[in-house]
Amino acid sequence: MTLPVAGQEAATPATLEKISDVVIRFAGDSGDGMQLTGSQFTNTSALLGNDLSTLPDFPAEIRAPTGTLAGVSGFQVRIADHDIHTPGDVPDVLIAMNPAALKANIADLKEGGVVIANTDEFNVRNFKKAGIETDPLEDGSLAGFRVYKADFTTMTRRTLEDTDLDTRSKDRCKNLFALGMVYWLFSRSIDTTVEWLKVKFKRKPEIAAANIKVLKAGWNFCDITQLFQVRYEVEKATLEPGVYRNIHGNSALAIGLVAASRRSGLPIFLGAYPITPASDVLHELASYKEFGVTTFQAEDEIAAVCASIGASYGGALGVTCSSGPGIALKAEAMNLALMVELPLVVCDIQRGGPSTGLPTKTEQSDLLQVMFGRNGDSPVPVLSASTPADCFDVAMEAVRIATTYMVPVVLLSDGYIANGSEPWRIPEVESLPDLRVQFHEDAENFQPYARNEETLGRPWALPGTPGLEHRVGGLEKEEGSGNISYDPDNHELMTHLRSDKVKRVAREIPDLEVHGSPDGGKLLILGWGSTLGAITGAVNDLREQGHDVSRAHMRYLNPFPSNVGEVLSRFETVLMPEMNLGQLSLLLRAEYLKDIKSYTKVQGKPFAKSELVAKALEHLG
Amino acid sequence: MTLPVAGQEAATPATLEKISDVVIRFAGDSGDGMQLTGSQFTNTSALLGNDLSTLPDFPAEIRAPTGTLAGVSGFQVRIADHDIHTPGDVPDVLIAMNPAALKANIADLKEGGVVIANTDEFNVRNFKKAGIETDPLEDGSLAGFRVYKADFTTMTRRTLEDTDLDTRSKDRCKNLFALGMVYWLFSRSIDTTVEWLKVKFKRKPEIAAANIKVLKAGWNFCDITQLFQVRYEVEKATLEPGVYRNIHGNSALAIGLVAASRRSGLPIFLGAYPITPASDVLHELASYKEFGVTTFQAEDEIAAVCASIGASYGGALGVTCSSGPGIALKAEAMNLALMVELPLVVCDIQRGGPSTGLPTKTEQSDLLQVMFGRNGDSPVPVLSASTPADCFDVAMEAVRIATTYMVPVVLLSDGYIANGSEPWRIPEVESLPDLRVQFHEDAENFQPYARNEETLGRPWALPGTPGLEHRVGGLEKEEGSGNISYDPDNHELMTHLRSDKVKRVAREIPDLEVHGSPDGGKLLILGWGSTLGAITGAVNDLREQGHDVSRAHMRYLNPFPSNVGEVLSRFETVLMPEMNLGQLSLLLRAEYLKDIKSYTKVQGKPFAKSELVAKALEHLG
Amino acid sequence: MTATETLELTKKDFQSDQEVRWCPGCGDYAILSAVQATLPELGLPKEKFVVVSGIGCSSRFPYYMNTYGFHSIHGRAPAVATGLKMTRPDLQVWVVTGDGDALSIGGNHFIHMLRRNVGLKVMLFNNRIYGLTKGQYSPTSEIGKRTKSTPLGSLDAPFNPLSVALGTGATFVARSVDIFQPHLKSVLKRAAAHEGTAFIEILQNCNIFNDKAFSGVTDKAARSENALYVEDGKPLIYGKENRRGIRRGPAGLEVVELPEGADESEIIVWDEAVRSPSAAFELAQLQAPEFPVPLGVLRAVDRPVYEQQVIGQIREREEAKKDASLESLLNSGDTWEVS
Amino acid sequence: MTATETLELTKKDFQSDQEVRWCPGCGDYAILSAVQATLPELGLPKEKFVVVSGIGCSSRFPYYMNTYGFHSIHGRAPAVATGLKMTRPDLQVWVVTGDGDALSIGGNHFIHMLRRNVGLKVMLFNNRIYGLTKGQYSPTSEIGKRTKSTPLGSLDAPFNPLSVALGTGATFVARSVDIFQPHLKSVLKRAAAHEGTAFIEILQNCNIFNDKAFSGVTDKAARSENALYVEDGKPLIYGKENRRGIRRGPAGLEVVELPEGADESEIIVWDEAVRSPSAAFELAQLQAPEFPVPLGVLRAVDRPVYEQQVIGQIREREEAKKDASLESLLNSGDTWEVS
Ligand SMILES: Cc1ncc(C[n+]2csc(CCOP(=O)(O)OP(=O)(O)O)c2C)c(N)n1
Ligand SMILES: Cc1ncc(C[n+]2csc(CCOP(=O)(O)OP(=O)(O)O)c2C)c(N)n1
Ligand code: SF4
Ligand code: SF4
Ligand SMILES: [Mg+2]
Ligand SMILES: [Mg+2]
Repeated sequence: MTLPVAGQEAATPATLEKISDVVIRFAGDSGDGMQLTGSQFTNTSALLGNDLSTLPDFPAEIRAPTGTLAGVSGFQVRIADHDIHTPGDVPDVLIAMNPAALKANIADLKEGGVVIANTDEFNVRNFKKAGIETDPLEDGSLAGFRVYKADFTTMTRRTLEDTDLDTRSKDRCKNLFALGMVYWLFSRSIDTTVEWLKVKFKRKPEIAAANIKVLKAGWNFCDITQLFQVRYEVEKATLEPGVYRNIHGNSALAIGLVAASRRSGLPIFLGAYPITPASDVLHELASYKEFGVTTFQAEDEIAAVCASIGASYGGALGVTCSSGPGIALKAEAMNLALMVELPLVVCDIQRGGPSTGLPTKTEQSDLLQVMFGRNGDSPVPVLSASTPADCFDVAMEAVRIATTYMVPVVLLSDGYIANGSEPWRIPEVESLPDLRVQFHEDAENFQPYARNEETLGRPWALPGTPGLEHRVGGLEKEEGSGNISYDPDNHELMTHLRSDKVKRVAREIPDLEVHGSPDGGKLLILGWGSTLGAITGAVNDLREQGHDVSRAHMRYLNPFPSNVGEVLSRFETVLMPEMNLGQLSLLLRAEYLKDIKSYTKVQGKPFAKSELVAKALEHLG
Repeated sequence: MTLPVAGQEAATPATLEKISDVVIRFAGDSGDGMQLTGSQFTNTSALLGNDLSTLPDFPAEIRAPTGTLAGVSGFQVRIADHDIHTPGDVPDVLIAMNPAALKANIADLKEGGVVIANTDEFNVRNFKKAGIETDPLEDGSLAGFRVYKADFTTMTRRTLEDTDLDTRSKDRCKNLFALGMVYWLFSRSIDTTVEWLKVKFKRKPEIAAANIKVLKAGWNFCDITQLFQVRYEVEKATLEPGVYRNIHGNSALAIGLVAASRRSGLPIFLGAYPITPASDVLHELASYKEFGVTTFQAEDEIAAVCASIGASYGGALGVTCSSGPGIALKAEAMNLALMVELPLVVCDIQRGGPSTGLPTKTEQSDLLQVMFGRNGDSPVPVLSASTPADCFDVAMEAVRIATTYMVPVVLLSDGYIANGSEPWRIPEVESLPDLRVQFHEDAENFQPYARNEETLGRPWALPGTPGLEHRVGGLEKEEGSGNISYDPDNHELMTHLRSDKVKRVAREIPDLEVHGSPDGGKLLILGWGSTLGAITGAVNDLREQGHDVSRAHMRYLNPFPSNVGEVLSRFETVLMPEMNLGQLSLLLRAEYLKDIKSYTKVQGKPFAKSELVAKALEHLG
Repeated sequence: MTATETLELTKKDFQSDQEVRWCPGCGDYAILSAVQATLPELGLPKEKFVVVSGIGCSSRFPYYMNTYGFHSIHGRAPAVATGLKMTRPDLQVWVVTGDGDALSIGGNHFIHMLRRNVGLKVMLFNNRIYGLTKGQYSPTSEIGKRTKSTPLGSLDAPFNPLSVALGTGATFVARSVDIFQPHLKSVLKRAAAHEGTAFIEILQNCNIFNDKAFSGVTDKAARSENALYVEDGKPLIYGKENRRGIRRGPAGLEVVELPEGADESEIIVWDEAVRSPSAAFELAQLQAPEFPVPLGVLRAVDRPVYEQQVIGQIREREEAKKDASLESLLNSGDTWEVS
Repeated sequence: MTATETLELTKKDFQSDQEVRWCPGCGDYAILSAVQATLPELGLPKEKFVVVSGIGCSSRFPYYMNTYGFHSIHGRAPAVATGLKMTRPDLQVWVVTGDGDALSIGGNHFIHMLRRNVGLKVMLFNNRIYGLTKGQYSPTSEIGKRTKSTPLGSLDAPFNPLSVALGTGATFVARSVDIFQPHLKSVLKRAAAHEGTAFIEILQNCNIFNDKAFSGVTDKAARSENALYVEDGKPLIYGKENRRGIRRGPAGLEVVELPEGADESEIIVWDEAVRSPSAAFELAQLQAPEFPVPLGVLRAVDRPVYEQQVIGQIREREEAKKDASLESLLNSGDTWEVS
């Protein structure tokens, strides 16, 4: 969007202007409720039918000292009347609840963009905390932007003058004042948020009432003062018909697992140990007990995955979920699952590494870890989700592969996908894949390591079944009988079988699809995971400008779809942007001996569309 | 060697024949003392000045039921009057202490080879245990071999008739009878073993005396009965001048670490948890306390590596040692060492995987694990030893890199190297590299993450130093100050610095050397680790036959020496034999986009020279 | 299954076709035999038994049992078994572990299993040594032990497995000896009947690397002198001709001599079911030679069983939300329609 | 260092330049303050202190101390600190950990550190919750706790950290409270003076995710009612106007009312140094509301200190083999010469 320049002084009634796309960033102290504010704006917009994409960004500390840069929490949302793929490179509008929030975010703001600042917080004490010398609202440093000021705090207190709340509680409502203003500016109704507040504070009606009052006050403030000369409207997007909801990546993942459970008939067992940004999968699944879900908060990640393996052994759908450091701890046990050939789904919600790294930031740097981070030759299928809603489908697919091939499967997501959200067209239950499994029950000639000819999977024979008593374990097994075997040829055979089993998955997964020039051309931007949005945006822009650029996105990272080599050969140059030092690029180079150009960004944050456009242009010469 | 065919009956005095090379395999029950017997023969031969190479092979069970195939323990030794590189593809002589030992090993024996069997054990009971129907010594199944029989047990008992030992203790001496026979056959003196027995059983002189008596009896038995018509002699090898000893891989590793400690002035701290085949490094270092070595048998592998990191933090040389499953558990902590940038040496004595796998068998399948088995982008230098004696040099080199670059370094060995032995020319102490390190002590402008311009290493500043108080940890650090930093650009900078630091190692390591046709040619056999011997042997043979084959062996697996790409480009075909599914091949392909031909063997045992020759010939067309 | 069927099970039914591969003379044989003799008497069909183990000589156990078996990885058997039992409460799950497996690498899972009170039967084969890796000292080895990794003697004070278990809040804590077959069997039966985690330390001789580690209680003479058979409701009396007893003195437990006709009223009468673990803890401290070695069930109390509670929550919730459907889940939260 | 120099150290010297980033109101501030006030009084120069932590809110501690500090990984601080102390006995090493860090993921290292008796000072900040990951239940959370991961209430019985520690054979076991500053400081000083592992459970309020978890002993009223200050050589008397005491009854410890002038002879006089851990274990079982909450040093006994023993073995050996040289090592075993 480009907001028309408008003087702040004029008080003529605001004109309504239609725009197709806007990026708004709410920024304030961790205690200011920015995540909530952003989510409410998102939900309201979603219900209005906009397409949207969100990007929350919060500090690693629970609550860093108020007013400091370290304590700034942000929430970016982009809404549009058309299909969009990212939360936007640069915000058009910045809501700054205090000087630190302004300082931390102003560099990102679009030239000529709008700043809405809570002047109450712009005082010397806070300047000091934020490490600012002079008042940025006054010293001319915001010259290139359009700055709107309001005393959120004062207004909020004034609005709540006649309530019994103490000042602290009153002040906690000030984000609603800001939200009210933004609703007004973008011509949205406050109703959804009002309803939500009523439910959320059901047991504290006075808090609900206060919040609603302040929300309205914010809205009215704009309406009366005509602070803004123009109001904007972003119309519904023309999405595919259907019922939609806004969904976060971790929610979609959790729901996808429940769906897989229902479609397979297997109860879910999630063994997990809390870790950012994966904990919400545990939290969410813990609330789905009515679907027969068992969640087990284990003593550590090792116990978590081991318990899941135990559950799979007993006939449940064993799942474990963590982030990088926790996945490292699971390596030995993942190998056990691989050796006993039981289904297991291991979700890795990647974050900034190595070591403790940047726990609240995003990265794609666990790919090689999940591919290779186990002793011996130990291949496992690896899938990756590329958007929040995509987590649903990928979760079901991971379960399908795990149970079909009797193998642990890794599902990669990342912090950006996990905490981001987008509208999701809710599928019809009947349209979901049928994942029913057959346990082995026939005692005649039972061989625990006999194999399905197609999948090379072994039979899933549950304890409790008469006549199938058998032993499994981590020592090398004799093909067929499953007895311990030290035979050299058997070890070679089994090593190849474990590898071939994973390769077999390629037989039935879809080909890699090329968008743009499917028959090949100058440049292919190849991606995986959460870079999808930025790549799609960049390629669309470049093609509109007439460039010969295509894109393809990989969901299956092991094995690769059968046509990948062929696709790569069709393009002069293949550019691969990754939020790591070039991990998938390494695997593709090794496999296809194609000189993939790796484009890396390791900053704990996603690629901007503009960065990709610029890099692509370099390669287009 | 080819032993001349000779009838067993004739009793003419034996003739002495010089041979240049022989492979002998001792095989018996786990309780039969085959490892000891083989080691004694090895030592005696070493002291005689033969070149030699050994390959022990024992079951995973402590003591499987006697007489069974599972309980067979073997020890192969090759002695030669010239430079050799492997323990030999096929034995010339097999000593079989019982039917199971015969059955388990006969398939390997060279056509026309010699079998020396303990007839006492060839009875129906033992045939049953070994799963044999008829007496192989009688049923003609050994037709292609020359079989010599003796009643070891009876002879041993008879020899010890007038001692006070109980029958069980007497029977325990029967391996010495066999050893005596073999000494006779190969014209070796029993003296070294006699001395050794006296020392070993210092506190039990009656046992020493009994063993010596039986040893002599075995020797005399041959001398008197003229069981063998020919005696053989293998002369001294012409080795480089110097003082030699026979050394096992794990010993060389332990001694190399002590040498590094002495040359660096840093006390060693080894944190370890027992695991086959790495435990001996712990055992050996535990016996070197006089060198200021601290060994810590931790509660698990995680504690082991963490304690080593703590020791490095305090200024010791932190080392940890394990095998595949244990290394998997150390991943998270290795990443911590990487992030706090402290020296650490992680030794991985590889075994058959995945999971518990084949604990007593060898494999090279942990390469990708140690390269990538950690969350985030987390490069570490990786070195590999290629022979038992080489472990000494590689250990010193690992310490040098770790302390120079302030980085965890992985040293790869494997079960074959660890338990195998070869003559080692003992270096002069003064010729060993100078590894002295400088701790940082200057408090002025101290920055814990300031960097050495050459190595990019940070200062090693020890607790206890006044004025250098600082904090380290696993969260991302600000370059210079080392304070926690969530800054995106800093994270990118540090990620690249950690990677560049490892790349810098390439600046000062030797180029990859090509043996054969350094200027390039038809076929290069490229190897790493314990395949060295087999490759060297194969290439020597092939070149003698006039083939254009060269070889090169990689000690540095990360980073690669600077000239590797160039070397690869000089050869039409590069063949890479690995005891895994092609792990280094994958890395080289990705880096150099060269179509390396991977030749894999995953049988828990080394390549035979003949296998390599055959495969090379395929490629030579 | 019918009662008749199960009655027909014999020891043989629990012997697998795999060759037993422990060293001749190893105490593990006796334990295997006791377990194989006990399981047929429990009234459960064979397929309902699962044996889960870690890594170690002892952990080879499942291969020799003709039941379901899972030879997992070092130290993790309690975790694997917990996941299994939580989802399959119908199975009777036995955990086999060693002193290294349970108390060294697996210490954390061991203590958490006990505090949770998962319905598992746990046999810790304590031979005070690492057997499988050929003889390093273990967390139960006595101080000063010379092994391959401690040529000058070990320095770490050992754990008392019973104390550790009691410190975590374990609900069933017992001790027996490999070769005390009738005693071992009776303790196994008690464990089988216990609903929460039933923990048994079994003193086991490793004749190869730590022979006679428990001769202080297993030798013929020592046995009658030093074995204190703890039984619920019975006084703590032991020794030749029951001539000694344990009473509480001012400074803790004391041994008293009990000549014929002596007054036994001071002797502690054992109560395995007291709520506080303190008495059992105190008794567990007793060690030879000063004191006898307590054997038998030291503690057996009822506490909610983990998997029952977990499943209870799920069932309750399923009941309360009977109409929960996948469809309703997919459509939960705010939705909108595009047409 | 000279005594004069150290005498000049003040609390300020121990404050680093890093902004303290706990939530306003968090109990961690009080503990930080107590530690910063205590260390200057120990007579050691600043550079001799090292603070090693794991991961958690509490584990941010080292950043705020102007000493050497190591913020390691989750649960592993005891192991890192063990390696450090074994090689650098000259340093005073403090370990900071949380209830999740020490007792969940780090449980194994925690118990092994205690049994070995490594010379570390260990502060476990027990807030009965996972703070840093935003509020899941921890191994010390009470049953039924509703958290993000247990929306229907937790089911796992909690550990009693003191019991766990005593079960492992710990030599110094104490408890204090974040905001009981003088008490906390005195316990810290005792810990500093202890030679083996000094373990202190510090009850710590997490006002964001588990506010008032310890109000049963920290609230003004509760404090005088329920805090039992255990002191060596003093009777176990507590409550308003010291009107209550603890004595041993037939079924274990009992509370007795002590009206003015009552006979106090039955009241247990605490002895922190008895060899058996049983008495301390029994006392550690006491819980509010039925019983008071024991605070202070429950157990302090001398046992050989791990790193001293380890170093002793090395020094002895160095002494015995004075002529050990690298050359002799390289040339050990059978050698031969080729010329
Ligand atoms: C991760 C890992 N670390 C180490 C080992 C090696 N290991 C196997 S068993 C064992 C200890 C066995 O001791 P214990 O548990 O007492 O059993 P025992 O053999 O004495 O019955 C060790 C260290 C392993 N298999 N896996
Ligand atoms: C290997 C690993 N697993 C999980 C985490 C996530 N994590 C960080 S702190 C923590 C628990 C913190 O609880 P506690 O130890 O009680 O400390 P508190 O924050 O309450 O002080 C967890 C689960 C992690 N950092 N590393
Ligand atoms: S090593 Fe010891 S414990 Fe293992 S099988 Fe042999 S005797 Fe038994
Ligand atoms: S979350 Fe709790 S423990 Fe963590 S800093 Fe905040 S108040 Fe303290
Ligand atoms: Mg053991
Ligand atoms: Mg906590």
